[in-house]
Amino acid sequence: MPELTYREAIRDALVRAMRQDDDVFVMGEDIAEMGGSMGVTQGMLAEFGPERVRNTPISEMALAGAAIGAALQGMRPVAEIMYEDFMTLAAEQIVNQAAKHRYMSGGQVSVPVVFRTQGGAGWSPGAQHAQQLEAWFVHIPGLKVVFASTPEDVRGLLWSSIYDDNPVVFFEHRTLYGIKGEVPEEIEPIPLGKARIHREGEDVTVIATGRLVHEALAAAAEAEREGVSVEVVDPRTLQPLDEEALVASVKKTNRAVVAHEAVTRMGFGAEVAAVLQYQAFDWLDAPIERVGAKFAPLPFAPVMESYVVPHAEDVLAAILRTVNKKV
Amino acid sequence: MPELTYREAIRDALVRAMRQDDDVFVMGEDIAEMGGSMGVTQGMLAEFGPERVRNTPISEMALAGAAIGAALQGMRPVAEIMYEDFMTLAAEQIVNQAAKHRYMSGGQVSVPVVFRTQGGAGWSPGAQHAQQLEAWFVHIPGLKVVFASTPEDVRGLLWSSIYDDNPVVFFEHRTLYGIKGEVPEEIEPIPLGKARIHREGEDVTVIATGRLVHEALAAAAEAEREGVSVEVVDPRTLQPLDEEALVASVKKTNRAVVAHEAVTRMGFGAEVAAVLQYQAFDWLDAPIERVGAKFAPLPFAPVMESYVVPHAEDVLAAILRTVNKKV
Amino acid sequence: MAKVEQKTTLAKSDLRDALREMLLIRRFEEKVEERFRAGELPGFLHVAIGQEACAVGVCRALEDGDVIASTHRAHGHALAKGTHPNELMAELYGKQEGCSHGYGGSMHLYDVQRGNMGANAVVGGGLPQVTGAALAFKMRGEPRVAVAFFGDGATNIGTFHEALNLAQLWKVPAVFVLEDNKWAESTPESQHSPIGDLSDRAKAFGMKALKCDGQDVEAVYKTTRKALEHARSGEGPVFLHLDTARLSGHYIGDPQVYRPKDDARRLRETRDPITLLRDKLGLSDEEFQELDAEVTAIVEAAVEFAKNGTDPAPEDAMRNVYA
Amino acid sequence: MAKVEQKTTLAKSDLRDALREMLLIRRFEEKVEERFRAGELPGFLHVAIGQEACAVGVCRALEDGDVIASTHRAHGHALAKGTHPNELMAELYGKQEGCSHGYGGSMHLYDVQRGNMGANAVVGGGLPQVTGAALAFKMRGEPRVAVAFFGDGATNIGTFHEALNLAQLWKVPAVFVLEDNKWAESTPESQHSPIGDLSDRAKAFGMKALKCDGQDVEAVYKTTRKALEHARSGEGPVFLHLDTARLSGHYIGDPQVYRPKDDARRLRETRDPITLLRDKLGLSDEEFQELDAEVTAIVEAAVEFAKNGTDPAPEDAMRNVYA
Ligand SMILES: Cc1ncc(C[n+]2csc(CCOP(=O)(O)OP(=O)(O)O)c2C)c(N)n1
Ligand SMILES: Cc1ncc(C[n+]2csc(CCOP(=O)(O)OP(=O)(O)O)c2C)c(N)n1
Ligand SMILES: [Mg+2]
Ligand SMILES: [Mg+2]
Repeated sequence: MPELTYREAIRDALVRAMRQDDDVFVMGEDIAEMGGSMGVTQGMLAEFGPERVRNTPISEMALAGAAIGAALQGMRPVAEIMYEDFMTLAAEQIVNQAAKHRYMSGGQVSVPVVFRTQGGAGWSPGAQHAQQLEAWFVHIPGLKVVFASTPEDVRGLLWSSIYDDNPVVFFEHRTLYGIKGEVPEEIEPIPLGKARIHREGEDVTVIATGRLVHEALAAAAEAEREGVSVEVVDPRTLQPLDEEALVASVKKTNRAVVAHEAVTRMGFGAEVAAVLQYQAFDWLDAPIERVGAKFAPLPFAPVMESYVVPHAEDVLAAILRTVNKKV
Repeated sequence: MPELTYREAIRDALVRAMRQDDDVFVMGEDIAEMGGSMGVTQGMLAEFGPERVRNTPISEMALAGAAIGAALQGMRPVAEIMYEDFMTLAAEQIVNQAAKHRYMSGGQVSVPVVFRTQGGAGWSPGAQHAQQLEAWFVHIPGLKVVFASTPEDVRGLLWSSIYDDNPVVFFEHRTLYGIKGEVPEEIEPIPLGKARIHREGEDVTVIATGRLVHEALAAAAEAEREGVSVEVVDPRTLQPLDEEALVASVKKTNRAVVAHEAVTRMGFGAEVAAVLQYQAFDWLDAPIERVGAKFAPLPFAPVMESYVVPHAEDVLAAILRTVNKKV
Repeated sequence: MAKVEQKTTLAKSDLRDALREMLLIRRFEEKVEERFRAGELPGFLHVAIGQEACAVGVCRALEDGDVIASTHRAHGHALAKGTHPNELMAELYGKQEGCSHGYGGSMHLYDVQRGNMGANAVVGGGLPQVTGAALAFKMRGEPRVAVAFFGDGATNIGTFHEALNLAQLWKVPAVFVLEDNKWAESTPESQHSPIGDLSDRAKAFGMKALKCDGQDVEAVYKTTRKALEHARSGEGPVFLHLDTARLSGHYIGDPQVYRPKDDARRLRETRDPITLLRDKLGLSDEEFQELDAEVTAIVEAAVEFAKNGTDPAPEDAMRNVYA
Repeated sequence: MAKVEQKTTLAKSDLRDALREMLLIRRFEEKVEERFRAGELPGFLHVAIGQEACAVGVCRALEDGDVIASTHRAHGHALAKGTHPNELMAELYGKQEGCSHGYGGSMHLYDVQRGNMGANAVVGGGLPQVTGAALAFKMRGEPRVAVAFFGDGATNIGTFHEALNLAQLWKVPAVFVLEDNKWAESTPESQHSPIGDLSDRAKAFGMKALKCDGQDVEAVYKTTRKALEHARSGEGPVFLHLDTARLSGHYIGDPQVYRPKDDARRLRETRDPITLLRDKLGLSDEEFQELDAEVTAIVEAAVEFAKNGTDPAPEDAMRNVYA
């Protein structure tokens, strides 16, 4: 099996879809000659030309809207919003337009568009370049929301997102672009709405997304040394959410930790906790722990930034709290 | 004690603040001659003139940003965003700018601005004129978030919001403008971050916001006839959240229902449920029930709209589920 | 494109058809006002009384395959683009037979089959989508044009600027139709735009701008033809500025306290596009009454149709959320 | 206002001061590049090499009480507005002594005492706030002006259009300074704006536009004085278009694969504002070296100061979230 980075895996999905299907094209700021601010679309201009690797001005709202308009006419655009923070600028089009056209038309139209975006701290870009806003979009009926954590997942999920007839908000994490992983020779689409069990365990379930999947796996390994067996589950799709898989895991382990990099308050973990306490009430032996960013904007100075966002040790501490262990 | 409508109570706070303080002014679309699309600012142009009752073009982003800029220079603007749906257009300024300036400057500046907005279904405006998006702003450190449900509260909370040195997102509900209530002769500021117990009870706590406070009170009255004693608590301020009051109530009743009009998934109730299950884990005798809008955009046809948003009967059903009663 | 060449003027019979269509819109809107006041119509409604020549002039100029995106003031556009009055009225009554099957309502009229991409309740919301639709046409080499309607108030929102900039940059076949009725809700143009002539907005993008009297359906038609030709031939989008008048309130029920008492009255006397066209055609009272009776019957039938329509089931609300 | 009248030209000594300041910015930025490459500086940095005359020319023209809002390319503006190089460098090192006390970083430089309302990492983000600051000045009758810096790429974002429209509509004392370096990251102007001259953007709002060579600090100064006078006298805002050049990559580390190899080289030879001013002043090599040594020492001292600064405690992250 070939090994790809997360970045290459995304590109692979884009390139293969564009090769097989004229309706697929990419657009965004600095995605052409420069290959995107994260280098995801590098080399694509040469293969597909400027019509299909479409550089846009700094116009998040209009580029999102143009993608929607093209999708309404049967194209399958993949629009890149350079940073999640700038999703605030495209929010009107994504939330009021893309999410609702099908519904408001009584089913006459569909909007097969993907909004790729990325964020994440750990490199001190400051408060306006690393927010994690996936929770916003989970709140909006009509959108699907994906957040992949591995090369294999990101490729298979992006593929499914491109060919889904609904608008998909597709989150990538800045610090994951370089990680490597094996992927199948041929693309295997991963259905939206299916969680992935990364590691089986008996004592605690950690439900993690994005970068925190890797932190959770590190924490799980450490916990094992403490004699605690941890199951790590990545929902991968935040909407539709694979409640069944999450609940099943927690019914097995009786303890849960939810972990993401976004701010804990009103973060995705709140929804997961609300679902779990409801559906697995009688199975829970401890309060559901939430691990996320502390309640502050992202500070610049690395010591402060690192303090605000969660790490493996925070996940570990939460795991141990649920089993009532002190280290 | 004088009786005011919710609408008049808002106006009263605005007018009194503007009389006592030149730095306070209001701005927004159609707020001058027309008195606002909900009539809140009616009559204010005549008293204060067009400089301080400042009509703006349809420019949500710039009007929010101009309010922030004026606040940075020591004014206390109250900006009206006509519908919550259009908060999506001002989101960049509110979320990346207003919420973060103080922090990013290391405490050099403050941003004493209020963003008043309103939404709410029940009158068939369709999918783009009635969304409830308060959860978005609860997720953003640096913002305070208020959602008042009575004339007395809305006046006292707006007053505190105007004089708070932080940006406050102030939610009003479209269907509450006409409700009447007694208010003190003089304005009594209500501190941000204090919940209000609307009704004491022993068996179940209903934590409700906005319109659902009234639905909850109706449901509580009905439940009482079924022999179930219900406590109804309105957090009023969603950020900072009066966790202490909510937890204390649930520790007393051992059962909780969270109710709002916003979509249940990833709604404010998720956060409340996550907090309660954590802090009152050993006290809870039943899963925390969430009552909110079903997972769909708001449809136009009244029968469908009414189906999507929650009513007293939905709150009642949730109450009865928590005590395991069938009706 | 031969068809295009032919249709640069309107024969007298065409003008009569246009009048009929405009009158249909007028009577439809009046009926909607009446039924709203009678408490029969839910929601939030804006009528296009006074702006009929814009909708009809533009839409008659379109070719099969061309698409429009409309605004909160959507009824006229929908009718002019071919949605049957029955389906439109049924939508306003929230019925399954409605053009959006009861999911949309007055501000969300769709009729994809007839080229209506959808009305939009967010000011400016449809404009970038028109840019995108036109981009799709261009990428696929289809000789189609996408047309956006919007008002003077919409020229203040960032969406407008971004959408037009993108359209011009990419030279997509789009026409941006400004229905300049001098009001944005209660806000007169002088309070929302610092320029005397909104055509100047196009200068920021170097976009070709055309302007005409929006109360003269023939002028609107001809100018639209020019705009479409330009757009269709690959020369890029056009900003089409129509000078029009809002003869009613902003929304149904608007007391218009903000508006000088005689403004609407004066406009009704001098700028009613229906009176203007009727006079131009030299229609006798009889001829006009005949036309009027004809369209009035259609509107009455639409109300009947709508009232007899099927209410959606409550649970239908959960359909169409996803494809 | 007497002071205003006096300062319409620059004496030779002023020009020498301007050169010193520009050179300070240049050496500061070069040092920042060096320290970043050495792995000492966290974050995401953009230097203003080539645009020094814009920052210095504009800021020298300001009066006490005037304020600026800056962009992601913020170091030059901060220095020109009076932030001490020590405080700026300390910020880039994430120290408490930094001008934002370590909370902001390169793209979030504040110095409220010296009239810097803050740099902004969101393109266009600061513009409406400048409109609002100017509004506050106007409402309070203060003779102050608010100045926004932004780049050519920023003229494509809706925020820009809304902010300028509002400013003109309300005739607030604001100056909008376009630093037109012909690039938005990797995107050349021809790929982001469909017009040849970005001054045309101002026409959409009927805003007074002034344009000058942004590499000629005297021209920038004089034109800014004109703009300020206009704004301060109540005649409304001004769009100030500075023709400038980006002599480095977009960000530090940018390989500039998208840029013709000789573009930056040619610009460095012909459009370096420091060379141009040095030649204009007829400075000998010795004189220049002296100046250079002086500012280089300041920059070195700033690095020392910054390195010896205090790291915030991790828990300090929880301060300043609320007032
Ligand atoms: C983004 C946004 N802001 C505000 C509104 C509320 N609103 C609806 S119509 C309208 C005025 C629109 O004026 P114009 O574009 O001139 O169209 P007209 O009503 O005159 O046809 C306003 C402010 C809205 N629908 N969308
Ligand atoms: C809203 C937004 N979109 C995209 C970016 C990413 N970005 C940062 S700088 C930049 C280019 C800005 O170009 P210009 O305004 O010309 O300023 P310059 O970099 O040339 O000084 C872009 C696209 C951003 N910071 N904000
Ligand atoms: Mg109008
Ligand atoms: Mg530039």
